[in-house]
Amino acid sequence: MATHAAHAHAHAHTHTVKRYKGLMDWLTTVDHKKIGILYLLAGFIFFLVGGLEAILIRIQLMKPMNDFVAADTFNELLTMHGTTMIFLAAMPMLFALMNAVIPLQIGARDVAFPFLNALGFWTFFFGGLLLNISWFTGTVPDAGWTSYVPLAGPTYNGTHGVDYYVIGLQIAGIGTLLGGINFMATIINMRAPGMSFMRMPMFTWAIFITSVLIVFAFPVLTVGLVAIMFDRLFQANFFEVGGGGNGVLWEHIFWVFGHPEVYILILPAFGVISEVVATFARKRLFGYSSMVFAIVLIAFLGFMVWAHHMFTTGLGPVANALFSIATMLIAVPTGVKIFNWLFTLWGGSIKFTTANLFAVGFIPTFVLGGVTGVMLASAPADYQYHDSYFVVAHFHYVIVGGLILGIFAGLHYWWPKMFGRMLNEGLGKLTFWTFFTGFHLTFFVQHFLGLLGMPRRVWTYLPNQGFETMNLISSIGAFLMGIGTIVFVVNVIIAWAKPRNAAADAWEDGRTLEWSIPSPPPEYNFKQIPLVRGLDAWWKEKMDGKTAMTPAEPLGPIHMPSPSILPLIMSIGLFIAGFGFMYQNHWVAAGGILVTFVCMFLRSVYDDHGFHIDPEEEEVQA
Amino acid sequence: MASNHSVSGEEAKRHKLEGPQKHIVAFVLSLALTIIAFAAVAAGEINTTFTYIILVVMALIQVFVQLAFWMHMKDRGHLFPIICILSGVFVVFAMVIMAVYWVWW
Amino acid sequence: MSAHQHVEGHLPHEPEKATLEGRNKVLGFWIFLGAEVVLFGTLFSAFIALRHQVLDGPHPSHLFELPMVFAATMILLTSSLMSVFAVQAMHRNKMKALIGWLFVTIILGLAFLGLEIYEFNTYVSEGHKMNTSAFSSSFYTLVGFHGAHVAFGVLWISLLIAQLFKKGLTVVTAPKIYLSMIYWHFIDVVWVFIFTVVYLMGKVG
Amino acid sequence: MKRILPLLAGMALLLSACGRADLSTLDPQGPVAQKQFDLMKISISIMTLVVVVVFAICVYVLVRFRRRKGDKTIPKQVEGNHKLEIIWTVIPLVLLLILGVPTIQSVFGMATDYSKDKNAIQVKVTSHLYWWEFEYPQYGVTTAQELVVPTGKKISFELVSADVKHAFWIPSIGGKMDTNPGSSNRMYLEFPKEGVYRGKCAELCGPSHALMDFKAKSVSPESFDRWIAAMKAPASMPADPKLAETFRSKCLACHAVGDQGTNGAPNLTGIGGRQTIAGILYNSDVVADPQPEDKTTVENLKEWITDPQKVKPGNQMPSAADNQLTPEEIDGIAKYLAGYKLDY
Repeated sequence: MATHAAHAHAHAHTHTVKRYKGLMDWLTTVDHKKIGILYLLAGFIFFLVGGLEAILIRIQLMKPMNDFVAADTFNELLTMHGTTMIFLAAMPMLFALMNAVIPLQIGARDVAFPFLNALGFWTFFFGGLLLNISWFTGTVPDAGWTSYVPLAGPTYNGTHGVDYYVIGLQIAGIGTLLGGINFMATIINMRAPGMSFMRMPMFTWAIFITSVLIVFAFPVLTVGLVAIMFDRLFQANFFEVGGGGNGVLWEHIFWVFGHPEVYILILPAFGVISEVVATFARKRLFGYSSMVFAIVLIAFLGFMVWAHHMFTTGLGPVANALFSIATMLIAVPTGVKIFNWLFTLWGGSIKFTTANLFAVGFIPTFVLGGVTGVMLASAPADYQYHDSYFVVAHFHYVIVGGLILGIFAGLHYWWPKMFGRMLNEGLGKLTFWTFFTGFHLTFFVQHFLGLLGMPRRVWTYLPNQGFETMNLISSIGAFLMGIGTIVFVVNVIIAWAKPRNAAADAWEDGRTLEWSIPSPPPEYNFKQIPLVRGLDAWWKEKMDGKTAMTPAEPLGPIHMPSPSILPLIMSIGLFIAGFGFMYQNHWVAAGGILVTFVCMFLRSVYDDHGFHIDPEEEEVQA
Repeated sequence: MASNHSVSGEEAKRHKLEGPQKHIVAFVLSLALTIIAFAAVAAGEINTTFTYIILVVMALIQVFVQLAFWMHMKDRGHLFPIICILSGVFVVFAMVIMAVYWVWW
Repeated sequence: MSAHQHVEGHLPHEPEKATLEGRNKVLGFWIFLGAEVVLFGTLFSAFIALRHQVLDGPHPSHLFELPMVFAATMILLTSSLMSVFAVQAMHRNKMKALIGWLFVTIILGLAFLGLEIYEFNTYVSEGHKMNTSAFSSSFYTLVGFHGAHVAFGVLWISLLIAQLFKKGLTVVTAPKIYLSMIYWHFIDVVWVFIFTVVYLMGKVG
Repeated sequence: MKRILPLLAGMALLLSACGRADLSTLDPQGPVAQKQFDLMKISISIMTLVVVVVFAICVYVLVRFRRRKGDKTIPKQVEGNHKLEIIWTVIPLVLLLILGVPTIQSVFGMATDYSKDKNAIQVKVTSHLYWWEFEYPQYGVTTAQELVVPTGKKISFELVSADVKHAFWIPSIGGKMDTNPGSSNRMYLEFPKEGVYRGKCAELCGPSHALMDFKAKSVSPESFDRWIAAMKAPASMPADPKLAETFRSKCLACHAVGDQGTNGAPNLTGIGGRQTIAGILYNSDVVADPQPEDKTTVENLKEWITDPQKVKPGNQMPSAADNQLTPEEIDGIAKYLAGYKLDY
């Protein structure tokens, strides 16, 4: 067979690849833009499910000794709320933004491994589905999203609840790991000519480091879940005290994964904010290189601070002191980022679009979450904060006030690029103000609930402890957040009915490459791969009076990967195998695994020749 | 564009010429290191801590030899592979320290 | 079957890195190996933390037999050398030699697996089962994960040999061969730590 | 964020208003909690400073640099400013140093081991699914749900769990420590003032995690000695021999009073004098500040004995029906237990 280039020209018009339409198109797509939309849709549905669970939790806690839900149901709700929000809502919505934006920002036609990209989505989706099916089988995970043993172990948790957690996350985790590998390889190998590492947009940098964290943190979770699964299904003794196991080992494993995980969640938000703030201030990001350095440092430190989740476990003063100091150090690079954002705004020409409102709302909110983080880092004081509502307030400030505000900012900002339609600004601002106000109402008071002695994860509380008023305020705030989310959904539905008329540079002040191509971009993204001449490549061309990027290659047919149904079937195989393992039906388990392996076999044996698109021809046809 | 793939003519030639000798040396070295480790245990006379040190040092040298020669990590254009493996090792290092000291405290 | 029969035109010097797809695969695979380092590292950490929790099961110093472990080590080490020769044959565009070395590699891989299965069988009969103690659980999980990697490698390389017969050595098959060989070395590297930490240190006590 | 500043001020006011002295971490009742509160105050002050500076810059920037309608000017594209960047790297480092030094001091201070100290009172805390066992190895005494300690002495705790992981927390006296199954943790606390303090479980442990409260009662050293003596005295059994036999066969199979029974379930010696039944049902005839909804000890005992699952879902105590207790027997046992008070 000839080399690739020759092959491409020889067969430019001869290859006929079956191209699907409608539903089959979505099930077989390997296009990063469509996969991004799938991630967004699935992630948002899970976000609504997790949000509903949160509302039920807040209704139960609205007044003392409430009996709106039973005690064991409450534990199921809090477990599923945490697990759903982190693994099935927040991360997929981040993956949605990554998929929608990264290849465009680096001037690439797709990700490095389009097939794996689709596989990653489907494994996540079926993992999440498996986890949520537990609501219908009646045995729901109920040991918290941290699943501390022995509470989650076979001795004290005999039903299949935690099995759903273990196997669901294991399957979803495969998808996340694949995504991490994919985006690392994409960003290293697929950048357009001229885009050196130090010319990458900040969002790309953030995603690059996020992917690194995923690659090195998720295998730890994989092993932890395998161990707890073996304990539960095969009577192994990793964490069974009676068999010589040790529950503290699970805590270590979980948090060695878990702490980088929270940076996996927040770093992309940092990236989004950097893009949005710079765009709407019409200014270059202040202190770009220190921003890059800060992100790298945060990631590095992120692996050395896990035991600050375990100050009260009894690790001894040496460990507690070391982890206290290491944790406090993270405040320094984070502070650098905050000030850099403020000074990006300084001297700018700030336009308050919805996206920018979310971004500037993020800054003070995240500062509040950050300072409580430093407070928690002080181990002796943490003996008081730990596992109290103070911690609940802290991590919701960084995850909702940080990440979710960041995701909303990113969605409003890139919506025209993803869908070709603008979201309504009026409704967007209504979303912001209700969500933002509701958020602070819900979580600000929780700091004080914790300090007044209310432990977290409590199903109810006795009267006369000074908890009543603040819990009521908190619940009212939660409803307001719910209303904000509904307004967003309404906004999306209204936008859907409107024509696709968003401009290429939808906000007019776009700085990065994605704004140099139509909204939404054609299947091949760039007719010609652009030549990058500096940071903020598109802005630079605009300032030089150009209306298009300088191409780095001649026009020609574009090679595209073929769509494939295999990722979907492979994930279904794993999904079936998951149930087989859980209910100890070895035939079902083996059958599911076999389906997956047959798909891998087919993928290896049949080479994907792809097909070619001629952009000129397409334009003529249109 | 990451340019860790540019293969100059000369380098290609060098690759062509690269014979099995180097790899056989690496193999013999690995063999020797393995035998030393097994012998140290089989002898059983030396004290435990010292044996542990010998074992760990032999393993580390052998892994270095194999990564460098057999997995080509000494070759040009392997910057990212080195970063990947070292980052993994960094995480593992933290966890092994945890396993050795903190779990049973 | 002659080697150049399967090579049309000029196969580049490092065919595995000749196309962007190939380079992506090589890079992506190294990233994957980075993740594998952490995966095995976590298994090792769990084993190190739990290895003294023997309870009523047989003690590692009685359980492990050095000759058997030594044989397994030699087999895997030699197979790693064979896979180096395979890559060299590939770089020289010698199909026949390439297939030959690959074949030897998987034969040795199968021998290793056979030895491991025999070993596990012996242990189980001596009362060292998955559910005996924390030591036994973490032992079987760690060594079993490695064994599963060997088994996967054997299947993978067999499949690649079949593809070589069918498609020849091309810029599509070359990256696969290269990656499977890197993978095979990686398995050997992991084994170095297993025989050191699990078997030899277990024997010392 | 404009609403946050007044909110902060309002909250500070609110704090002094609500929160119980026997529960709040903000109103420390002992030196350990005091030290932790001091650290909180240092960190809150530093962090308030940071928050005020950031908010001030933020508000200024957002107001001053708004885009006017139709403004098409392009602002100066600033790359960065090394001086500023160094300032906001160094100042946080200094602030962290100010917080870090006392942190390390307290970490080691609070880890002081008093387990060998002859003057310290040793208490072994064992957490069970939804109840707390307190053993005094120096005296050979075991009690449950209500920890009794003398004022003015170091109390050295050994913490362990009998089943899943729990956490031992008396907020107004000092921070928490986990009780792990299989290995024990150590901590110490001090109770300078006499009083009753609320304790809680702070680690998710199952359905009734929320209800796993206990009380810590500090009394004068003399009173403590009398309590020990009373605990060691022979059990006072129900006067009615038939009831005594029922009590012995049904209740003492798991519980203990004085020298009778076993400690598989909470020790009932002197239960009539305790603040609560099951840790959460406050006894209006015992507590210092009875609330309108609180019931008497007898009523609480009856409620608990009749249907424990209704009070604390998931606990191990069999219901009256399972125990085949007649209403008369429930009544008799409740009255007997309510009257079982120790004089100390």
